[in-house]
Amino acid sequence: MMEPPFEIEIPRGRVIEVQRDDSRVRRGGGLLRGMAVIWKHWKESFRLNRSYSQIHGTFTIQYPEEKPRIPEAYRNMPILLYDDETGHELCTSCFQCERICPPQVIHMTQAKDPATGKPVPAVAEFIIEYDACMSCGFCAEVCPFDAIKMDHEFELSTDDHAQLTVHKAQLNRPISYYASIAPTMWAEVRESALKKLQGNIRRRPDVIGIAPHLTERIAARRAELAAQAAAPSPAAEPASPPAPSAPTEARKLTPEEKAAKLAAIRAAKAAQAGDGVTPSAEGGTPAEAPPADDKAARLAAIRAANAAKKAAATDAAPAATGEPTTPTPADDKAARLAAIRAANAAKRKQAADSVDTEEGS
Amino acid sequence: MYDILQALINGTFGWGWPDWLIYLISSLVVVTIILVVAPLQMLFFTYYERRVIARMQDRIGPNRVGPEGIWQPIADGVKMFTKEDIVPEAADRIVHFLAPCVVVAPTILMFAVVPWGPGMTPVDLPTSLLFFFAVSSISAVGLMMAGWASNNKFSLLGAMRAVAQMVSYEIPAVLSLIAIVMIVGSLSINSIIEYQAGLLISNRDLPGIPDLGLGWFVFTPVGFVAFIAFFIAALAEGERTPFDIPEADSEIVAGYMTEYSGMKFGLFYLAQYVLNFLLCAITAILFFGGWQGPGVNWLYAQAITPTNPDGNGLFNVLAGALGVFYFLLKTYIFFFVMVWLRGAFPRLRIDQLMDFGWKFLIPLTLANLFSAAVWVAFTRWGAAEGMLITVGWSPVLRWLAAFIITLAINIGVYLWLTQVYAASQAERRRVELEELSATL
Amino acid sequence: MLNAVPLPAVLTLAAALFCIGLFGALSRRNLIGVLMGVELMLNAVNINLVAFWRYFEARYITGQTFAIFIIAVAAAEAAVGLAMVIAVYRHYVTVQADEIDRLRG
Amino acid sequence: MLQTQELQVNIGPQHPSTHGVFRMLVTVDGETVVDLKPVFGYLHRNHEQIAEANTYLQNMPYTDRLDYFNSMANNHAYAMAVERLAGIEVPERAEYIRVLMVELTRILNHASAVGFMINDMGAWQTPLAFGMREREKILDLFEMASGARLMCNYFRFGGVARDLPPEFIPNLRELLVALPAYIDELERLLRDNEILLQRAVGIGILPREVALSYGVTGPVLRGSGIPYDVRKAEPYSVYDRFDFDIPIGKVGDVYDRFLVRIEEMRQSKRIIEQVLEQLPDAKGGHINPKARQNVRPPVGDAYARIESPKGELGFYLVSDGSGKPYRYKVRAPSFINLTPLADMCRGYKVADIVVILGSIDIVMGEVDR
Amino acid sequence: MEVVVQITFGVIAVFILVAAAMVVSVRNVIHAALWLIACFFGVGALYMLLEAEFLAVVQVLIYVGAVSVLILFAIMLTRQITGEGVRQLTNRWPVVLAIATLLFATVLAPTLINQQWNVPPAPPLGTPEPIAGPAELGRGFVNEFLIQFQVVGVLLTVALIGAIVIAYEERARRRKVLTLAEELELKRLREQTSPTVPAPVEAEPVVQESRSASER
Repeated sequence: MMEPPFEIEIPRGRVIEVQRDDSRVRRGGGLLRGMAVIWKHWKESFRLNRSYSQIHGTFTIQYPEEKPRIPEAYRNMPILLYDDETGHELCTSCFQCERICPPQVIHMTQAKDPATGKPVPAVAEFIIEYDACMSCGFCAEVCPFDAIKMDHEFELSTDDHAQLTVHKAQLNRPISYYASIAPTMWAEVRESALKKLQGNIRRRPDVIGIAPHLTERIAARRAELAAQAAAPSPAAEPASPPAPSAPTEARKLTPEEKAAKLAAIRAAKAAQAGDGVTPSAEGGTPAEAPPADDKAARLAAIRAANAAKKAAATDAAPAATGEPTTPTPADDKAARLAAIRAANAAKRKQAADSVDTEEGS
Repeated sequence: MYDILQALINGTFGWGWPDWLIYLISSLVVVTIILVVAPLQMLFFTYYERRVIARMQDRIGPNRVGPEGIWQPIADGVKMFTKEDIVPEAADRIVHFLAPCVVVAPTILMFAVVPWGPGMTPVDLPTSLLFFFAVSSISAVGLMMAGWASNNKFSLLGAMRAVAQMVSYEIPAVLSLIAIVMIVGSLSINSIIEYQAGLLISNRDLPGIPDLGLGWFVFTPVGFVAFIAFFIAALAEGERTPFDIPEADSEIVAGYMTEYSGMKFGLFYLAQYVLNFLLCAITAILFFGGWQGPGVNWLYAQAITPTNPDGNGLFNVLAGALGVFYFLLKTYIFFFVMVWLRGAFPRLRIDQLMDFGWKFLIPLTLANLFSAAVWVAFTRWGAAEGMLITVGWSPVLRWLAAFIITLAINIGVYLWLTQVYAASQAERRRVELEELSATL
Repeated sequence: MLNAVPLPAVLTLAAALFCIGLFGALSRRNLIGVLMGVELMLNAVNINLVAFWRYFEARYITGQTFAIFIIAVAAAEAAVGLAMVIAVYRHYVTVQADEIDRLRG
Repeated sequence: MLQTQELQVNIGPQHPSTHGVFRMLVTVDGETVVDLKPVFGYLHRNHEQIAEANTYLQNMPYTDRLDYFNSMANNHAYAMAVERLAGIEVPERAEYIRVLMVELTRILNHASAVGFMINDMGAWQTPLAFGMREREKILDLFEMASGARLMCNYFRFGGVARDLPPEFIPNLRELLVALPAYIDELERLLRDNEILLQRAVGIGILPREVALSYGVTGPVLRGSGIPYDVRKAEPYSVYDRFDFDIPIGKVGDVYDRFLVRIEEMRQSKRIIEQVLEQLPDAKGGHINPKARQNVRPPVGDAYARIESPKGELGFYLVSDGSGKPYRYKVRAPSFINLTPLADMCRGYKVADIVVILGSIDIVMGEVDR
Repeated sequence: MEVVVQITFGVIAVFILVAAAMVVSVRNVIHAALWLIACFFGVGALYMLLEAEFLAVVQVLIYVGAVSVLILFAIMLTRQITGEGVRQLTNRWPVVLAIATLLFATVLAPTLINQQWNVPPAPPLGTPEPIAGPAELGRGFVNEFLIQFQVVGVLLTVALIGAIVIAYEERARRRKVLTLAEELELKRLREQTSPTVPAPVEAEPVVQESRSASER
């Protein structure tokens, strides 16, 4: 059997016959050599090794304490992105992902303008069945608005099957989160994504298209402001509870909103600086009361009035519930002042362009 | 134990208790110790094996329960206890229940003759070695019962394989022991251990060798071959890789344990690991001096013993502790080797296993028996026994002659046997082919 | 032992065992059952031998030697007997003694 | 043993060594196998029918699930089939990346296949653990490139989904240092191991003519001594630019298949080194920018085959001009390599069945589809 | 102390007899074999009580470890495992029972009990009685009982060989399942029609062919 190894030449290579060498009398040397290999592994295993170029040492990652190194491109489950600054979701419900999804686990409904009933480039509800999702990443690849991305979170185990049908509220992640897990991949698309977002925000009325957990807060705040605006007539009723938690929560609003609210508060404060009746809930604002800033206050008032108007006109539900019950945190004078200013501003601005564009720019 | 208690109670305290009471107390203490130690060894071994083999595979092994996972076996035990005990519908219930007991009982019984340290033999039988192997053969019956009572083809097949393997490999195991027994001239495990005092050379073979407790049999050609043969046979008896055919999960699921669950399964596991411990222990005792080691004999000479009742009890403790340390160290090293083999090798097929046992190991041990006879003749016999050649030789020369001759015999036999074994397999293939062509 | 249990007691035990074995060997249909009866009888004989050895001449080995020879013979008998049982089974596909009634192969 | 009656034993479908839900109805005479009926279909998931209801692109992740060890190879075959159907050009860099990925797949497949085979022989996981260690490193690389370890879904029509990340090549170079060490060590551990020789030499012989008549491919065919490799026989992609050898066996037994796999790992490593030398450094060259992913190929059919680690993997597609394949057929190597199992096992012992099955290296996902 | 011994003896005796009775009376052959093992154990214990340690150990080693396993093996190989529904006793078992009982009741027991045994008096308590141990036995085997010892050895060897010969199934009668390679080999040999020249190694032709195939 011990022939010279057989081989012939073929284009760019050879056909080689494996060397069997199985007819030799064996005396246990192969066993000892195998044991030596194992011994070396045992000896070296007390050293931790993470290098790709070595074959000895322990490679174990002690999982819960130590997380595995996850590359940027890693894809597990899809998530939806929203803009940190405005709270607007990037998704426009173009249905591309729903169409491409091989296991058909993405479901969405497009938002409609309640006033006109026309579709708005935003998504009303977005459901992904995580349990059937195969993590192929086509949805993220195909999305023209970079609204759907693949998450790195993999600890999704649960004992509740229903939890794996994930709705929009749980799918939403801020852009900053995605930028932190996949910096270069986000950097590649950032420009175009944000540009497209701006275009879409313009076509979204009211809170449509804002991440739901923000929407509620925004709506609450707007209702509150609207109540403030509507306060002049029933101003006599004093508010029994001074201020609900809504304004504090609203502190987590996007900077824009925050600025507006801050301005309103400051305006109110400035209007009745001497009274010293500062609503306790607004203690979160910087302690030093800034000088009355007319412009800011006006801006706030404009926004409030705008919101109030819109709320009264179109979005009846939150307004209706919000208006009568929402207590006015400021006192009479401030409310009146704000209302008057709001009314003025509203009158003035109504002729001009849309308020949103001015505010946005 | 009896001596110490006797010295302590009647000597130190002077209470004058009757003999039988002391005897009873010492027996109870010993039994308790054994019944506690045996399962503890098993628990430790499962942990030890998993950790070591994990390291061999570049893993870490169980390290979650307790520091470095040391309570893992306890957790496993709790799991075993709380599992449902399932008995198959078609099983023979009584036999199915009895089988694990019959398997466990002998392994515990075998502890009775294992010396842990100087003067620390639970029962010092004059036939203890024979007892050890006699009792170990009982568990084959238990396996048979388990395999048959489960009423499952895989179980029965596994049990038959296990029993066939145990019975066949008992022969080379005992044959390799007989070589040692011939040299020592006693079946008592204690005298075998005592024989291994010395330094590389037993001071019974060559008087005048300083006693460091290192005159192990493994340093002689006879002992070395016996050790290799015995260890291989022990692997087969303990159903360890590469002879773990009875529970070859890639072939017959879990062998005779297939239909067992819960604590009964745990008992099989217990029996297996305790048996492994005992086999490692007996290997250490027979070929590596058991508790022999530097210092033990010196300490023990000053302790309370039947021959030296005025000794100091402290030295009993010291010698015992040192002896137990040496003994367990050796045992654990052998278990490490078992795990090492498990990490390195695949398993043999049942017919190859039988071939190896009958056609290789048994001839090898038989030849080794001859070597042992030569050894005894050269080192001990004189003119009276008919060994006229060695008359007038100095002990060193006799020892050297014995060493060289046995070494030559054993190496020659080994080389010849490997040749013959390989040739026999090729021959069988050839014969089959010839028959094939004859059927034309 | 010597003082506590009289020799006839041990011998009677052996005799009883022998008779039971005899019954088994003669009445069992199964060949293996017959062999088991024979094993019982051999054990009974062994008990006798050991008892005599112990009670009469414990310092000599004759009794034990006999017993050991008998054990060896019994082992040989078992091996050959069971091999025959298997050969018979292979041929007749039964191990019931009274069903094996063909002389032709 | 002494038994002479035949006995029917069911190995599987739930059995530790059937590599999935696979059942073998074995008739044994004592310990000798008289007959064996492979029963499969327990993992049937209607793959081809589903594929005909999906668009071409949607099928790409489904091909991952065929042979879940070699998703990259499956992707390659499928992508090639669609590209042929729709006439899509593939840029050079993309071809090189594809070859790189498929050869890495081959290494990881063979590493685990050898490990599993030795496991079936009764080794307590050690060769498998070593193989898995190397496999993990390769999977890390896959994860870097494609985002997933197993179900890579990396190939697109006209290229690959995204370019190699910058950390990919350095890591791969490190891995190439480890691979020869690993393969040498595996050989040292097993090649001369007497026990392995006993279990593998002369076991499960598949003679040359029988192998041909069954149409087996891959290492099983080469183990039987037939130097057939699609990479050489019909060089696709850029395989005609690499030097590599085709190892073949002598006898066609388990040992030959084992040795062929080990040698193929070496050759794959050679190819990868050549890929790294020749890889064109064109940014954005990973995909043909003109290639549309939602292809609507013209009416016609196409067949593309590659040398997957398990054998010749082919995809046959018929287009009716719509966005979905009219007919979609997979020529799965595992399935075809499994068909001679009964003949290979006959006459051997029961314990050899699992070893022979392990040496064929099947994946039930591909067998049952 | 004597009471303890008597109780022990009684327990062992009852155990042996019950086990033996079960051996001959239970239907299930496996159960009978297991009872037989129990009986062997009882006998071993009796040897221990009779201070024949070596014999007790040998009893366990050979009877329990070897003979009973052999019996169990034989039962399992003959495949009539349980024997449920099969008559286990012959038709004439009452006769046999009567004979056995009569033998015991009228011949053996009365003789044994009434016989005056000249048992040498036991030595006074405390003086150790010399009892032959394994060393003496060994010496006996190579001195006085050498011939017998060797005869037993020959007997065992003969029995071993005999058992193998009896139970051995001739290869010609054994069903040989050809492997694929062997089948092809056979075909090839048939075609060659020169059966005098056996192929040297089973795999050789394959190698040859593969070579020619690849050279093509």
